[in-house]
Amino acid sequence: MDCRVIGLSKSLGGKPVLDNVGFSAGSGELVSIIGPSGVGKTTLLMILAGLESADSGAIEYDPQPSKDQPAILVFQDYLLFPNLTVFENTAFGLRARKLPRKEIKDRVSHILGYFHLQDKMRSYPNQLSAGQKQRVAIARAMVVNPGLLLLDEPFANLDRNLKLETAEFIRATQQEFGITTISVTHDLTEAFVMSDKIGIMLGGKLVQFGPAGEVYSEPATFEAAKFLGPVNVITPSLCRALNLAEAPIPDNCGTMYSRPEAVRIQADPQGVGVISQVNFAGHYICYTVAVEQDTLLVYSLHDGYSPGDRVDIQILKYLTSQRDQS
Amino acid sequence: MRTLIKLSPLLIPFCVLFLGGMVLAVAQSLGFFAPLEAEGGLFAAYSRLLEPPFLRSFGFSLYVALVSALVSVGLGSVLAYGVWKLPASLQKTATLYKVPLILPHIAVAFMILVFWTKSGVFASLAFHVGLIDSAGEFPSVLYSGNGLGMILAYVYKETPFVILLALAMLKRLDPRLIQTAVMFGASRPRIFISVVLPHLKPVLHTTFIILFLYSFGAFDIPFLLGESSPAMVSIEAYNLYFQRDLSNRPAAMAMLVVMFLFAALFIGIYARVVSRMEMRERKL
Amino acid sequence: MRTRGKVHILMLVLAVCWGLFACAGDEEDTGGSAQAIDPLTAEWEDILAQAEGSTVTFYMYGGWAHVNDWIDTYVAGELKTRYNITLERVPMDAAVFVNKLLTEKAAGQEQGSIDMMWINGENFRNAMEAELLFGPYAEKLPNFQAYVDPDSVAYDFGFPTNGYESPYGKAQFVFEYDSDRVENPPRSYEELLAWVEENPGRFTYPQPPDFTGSAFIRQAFYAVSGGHEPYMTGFDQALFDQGAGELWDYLQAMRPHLWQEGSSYPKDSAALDTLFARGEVDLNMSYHPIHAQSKIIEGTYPETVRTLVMAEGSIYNIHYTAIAANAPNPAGAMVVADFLLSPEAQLSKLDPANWGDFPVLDPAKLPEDIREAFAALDLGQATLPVDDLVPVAVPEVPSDYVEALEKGWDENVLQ
Amino acid sequence: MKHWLYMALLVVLFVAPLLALVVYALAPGWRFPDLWPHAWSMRTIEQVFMGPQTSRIFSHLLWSVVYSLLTTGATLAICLVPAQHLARHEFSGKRVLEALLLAPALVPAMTFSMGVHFAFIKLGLADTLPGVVLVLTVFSYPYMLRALVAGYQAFGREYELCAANLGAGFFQRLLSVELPLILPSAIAGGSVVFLVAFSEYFLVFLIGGGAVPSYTGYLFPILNSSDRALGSMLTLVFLLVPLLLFVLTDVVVTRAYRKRGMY
Repeated sequence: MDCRVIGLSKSLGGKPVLDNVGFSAGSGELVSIIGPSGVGKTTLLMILAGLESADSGAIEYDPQPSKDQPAILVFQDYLLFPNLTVFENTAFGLRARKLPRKEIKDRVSHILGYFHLQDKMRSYPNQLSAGQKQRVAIARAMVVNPGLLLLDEPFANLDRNLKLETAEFIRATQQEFGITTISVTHDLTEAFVMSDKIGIMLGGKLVQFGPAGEVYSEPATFEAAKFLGPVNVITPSLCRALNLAEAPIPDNCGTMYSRPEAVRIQADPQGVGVISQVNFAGHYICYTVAVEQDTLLVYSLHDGYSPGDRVDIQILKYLTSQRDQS
Repeated sequence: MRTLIKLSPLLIPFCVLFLGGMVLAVAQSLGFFAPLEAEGGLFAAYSRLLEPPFLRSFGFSLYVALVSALVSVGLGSVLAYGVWKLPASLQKTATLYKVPLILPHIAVAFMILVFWTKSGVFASLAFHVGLIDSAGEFPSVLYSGNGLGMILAYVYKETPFVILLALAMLKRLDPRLIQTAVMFGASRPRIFISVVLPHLKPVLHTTFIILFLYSFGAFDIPFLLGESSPAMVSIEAYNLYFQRDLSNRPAAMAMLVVMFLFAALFIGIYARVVSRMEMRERKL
Repeated sequence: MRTRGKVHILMLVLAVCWGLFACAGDEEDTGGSAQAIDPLTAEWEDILAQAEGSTVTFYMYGGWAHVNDWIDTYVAGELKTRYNITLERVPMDAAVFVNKLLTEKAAGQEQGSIDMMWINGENFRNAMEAELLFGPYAEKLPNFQAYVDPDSVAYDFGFPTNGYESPYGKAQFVFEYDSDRVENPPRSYEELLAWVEENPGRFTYPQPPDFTGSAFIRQAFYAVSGGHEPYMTGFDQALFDQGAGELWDYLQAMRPHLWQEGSSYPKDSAALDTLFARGEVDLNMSYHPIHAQSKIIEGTYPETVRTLVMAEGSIYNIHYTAIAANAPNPAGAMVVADFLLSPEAQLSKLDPANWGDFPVLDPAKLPEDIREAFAALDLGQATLPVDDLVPVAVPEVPSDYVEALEKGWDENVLQ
Repeated sequence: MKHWLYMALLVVLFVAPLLALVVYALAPGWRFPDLWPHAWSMRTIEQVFMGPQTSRIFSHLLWSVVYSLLTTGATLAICLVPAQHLARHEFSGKRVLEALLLAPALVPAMTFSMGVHFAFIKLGLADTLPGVVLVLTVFSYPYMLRALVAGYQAFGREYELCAANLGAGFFQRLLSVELPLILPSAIAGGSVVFLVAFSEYFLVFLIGGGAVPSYTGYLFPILNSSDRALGSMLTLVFLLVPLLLFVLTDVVVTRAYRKRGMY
């Protein structure tokens, strides 16, 4: 199913939560809308699912969702009905469609088998782990053969190590069933891992929308870049200190910056930078380097520096973005 | 509009029966619908209420309600804290405290009779311990004009209610707060006063209002344990309505209306005082 | 649209509930067909036929367990087998149900819920004046015609009965004491005051307007103001003020030495019975001469309890049943009232094991065998012989005095 | 040890008085100054369970159960939709309205009931079962309302939306989602309403006028009489009903919900 969102706006209690949001998800694509909590992402999904209406704007579906090909929303916290078994939860949508008993049983058994849940059929939701609940929720959605799958914060209640696994699982499932999927989340890594396209939503606005890699490497605005990860702003004083005369001069309203992993340091007693802080961050080391009055954040795999060491600094990649007007 | 429709299943019986009942009560107190022609103007019945016997009844009702609600709330919150501190294995058994909750008020009054009359269980106990030599020496707990019998009955019936509500609130108290207080060397009463009570405060306020107003206006317990003079207002009204001749009807209804007005006023004032106190605390 | 649907469903549910309620309510009305004949003019056979299979509600004081038992078992059972009438006893104080009738009348309710009631003189007069009663019916009752001397039941508390109530039992006021605990009980009102002063806290009386408590102050009223004769001719304010003044003095003198120093009184005679049974007071009183014996049989009183009457006189009265003007089943109520007057019922009622209430039948009118059965009944050692009771018997005061005394007691003694 | 002492205190305070009733019921002759009765008797058991009053006692009990259950059902019926609305929607004057709606449980019940008595007589509702149920409903619905509002607040609106999104119609939403979710709250509120209705004396006495039998109405004169043994026994019988009912709901409903982690 194709889905085009055009100029969607909505206010709740006088506050705009969606401001002229537009994007499209092609058939079989997985689109993630990322953004900090409480920026109207859930409202967007509710509108897409037809559970709420927008103040203005339109959504074009092709084909239009119907009972045979609905848009199904998997809520945050999964919202399994606590009084129903896994089997009954999964069968819920089929019962609503008044399918014959036998067919319901077959389809539910099949989908639960696919999700490795067949031994949990008689269990109640409170007897499942978070990951299992998630799978039941997705199974419950998939069993009604949705044309559009909407996922609200699919990683919110999962352990760190389960998140990535789940992202891969969602990706695999979505590919297998070929279902257009729109997910909203604030878990960046997982979103990048599983998505075809990413949209960044800040303050009710969709500030950028595009293929996953492009969004990360070429943020549309400085705020979007900052949301995606730490940045080092390259100020004019830093340019002079680093002797970056040939560096591109930013426009009057643009900002030049670099990601911490795009900065390289090398021990040099004559270097302009002084290591001021060393933080061990697991699979990399996070150095804070002072350059005259500026500081730079540097991610490095090399762990040989101590505070006070002088280093030479090389910036491998610059990014330039407009500042958000607002 | 949608709100009105949605709430109508409740609003209709509320308005028709409750408010309607109130209006009828007021009307009867003013002399309408009375079986006999009312004499002496609209508010004749109310002027009767200014006489000392009614004022004494009113004061007595206030006193009984106040003492029984205060004691119940105090005792109940302490006992609830005790139950809360019990290990999980005993928590279930501790629900025995709920027994008086399922007893009707009249049965509680009866139990007070069984225990506290001059020839009751406690009198027998006192006799065997050697405190008294005959039933007559046992102190007059009941019918002595100080309302003690009714207060005992209310406390017995209402303390479990306080425990119930306070326990529900305590379930949300982080036990680490207590541990922290212990770590800083606070004594047990200190902990209760500065950690447990503030946490319980909102629910204790509500409970106090409920219990106070119930004891103030209820009929069942005073009917069995009440004293001749002064009597509780509810009993006075009942006697006037049912036991005396018909010219007293408006006065009986007027008593009930005054009782209601007092209750409404009390809720309003109490809520305001409490919220003001809380504001001041927040400023501090 | 969705919400509208929900509201409709709810309306439907409510409607169904109402329907159920209404049905349940209909089943309540058992005497609905009473309008078929007028029981006041109909033949007794027609009344019997009308009453057949119906339910009669009998409102009466509910504090005497043995009386309740007698009504619920003997009376209800006999009525069922003889007339197929179901008797529903409802415990309620006379003042309360008369008030209920008044409220019903004020609200214009044509068919109430009370068929029959055990009423006392004061409330009878109130009910008569407010036209709450059905009648005259008493003289239509076959057993009334056969066994009752109409002159003996012409007045109730000085108020003419006019056939609006039928007699039911006879009682006389007695005091009770435990001969084990009290060797020399007071035998006159003068002695009583002295005895109370000597034994502080060991005497009290039920708070008027309780029936027994009210009778106690009436007796004291006679005793301290020179006997009953002056009051028999109707209410006289000057006479009352004079006599009542002496009564208040008497009761005030007694008050500080009463149980609880007179600050509280037992709510009713049942409460006083309890105090006496538990030994908290040493003297008890009852309007039923055989009451003590019944209590002994029941196991509540020790065997050593005896009764006595005061030298100044002891009030006797006849108690009556009446039928409500808005009774749903007056025919059934008449049949019940008639049955209560039957020699069998009166004999059963006299038995201390049942109730111990004196019969209202005229011995001269009774057949020989029944008269002997009455005479043969053992009233127990706690009961005074009739020869002791009859000489001191004095009639009830007209009911105007009763109300004045009860009100005066509130103002002069209680407050 | 300390804990056991505390348990003992609770038992002495709240359960021991009941044991005294048991002793009294089985020993009518227990009196001052005996600490323990000299003789035991089966009299009250015979009176209550095998005596001439047995059928009356149990028919009164049954009536009480019937009108209490009807009251519980009626409060549920009138509170369900309003509770949902109050829990999920904001509107002006909500706080005042909520306070007003809780008033019948707070202010003295005598005032409105004696006022309404007059109207009930006119309407033919006095002395009838519907009249009694109506008055008890108005008196006790605030407990149900409180419980249901709390219940609806606890699980939010999402379940309903989720069910709607999966295609469920009104009845499927009501029967398999909403009612099961609200049932624990309804049981909690219903237990209170049942207890209030079942133990109420005055309102039933006033509106029922004796024509609607009630166990409290039967019990009252006996508690007030000198036969304390019978009073004790009947009080114990009274306790049986709520106990039985609570055990029953515990076994049938609560267990099922506990298994699902919902209670």
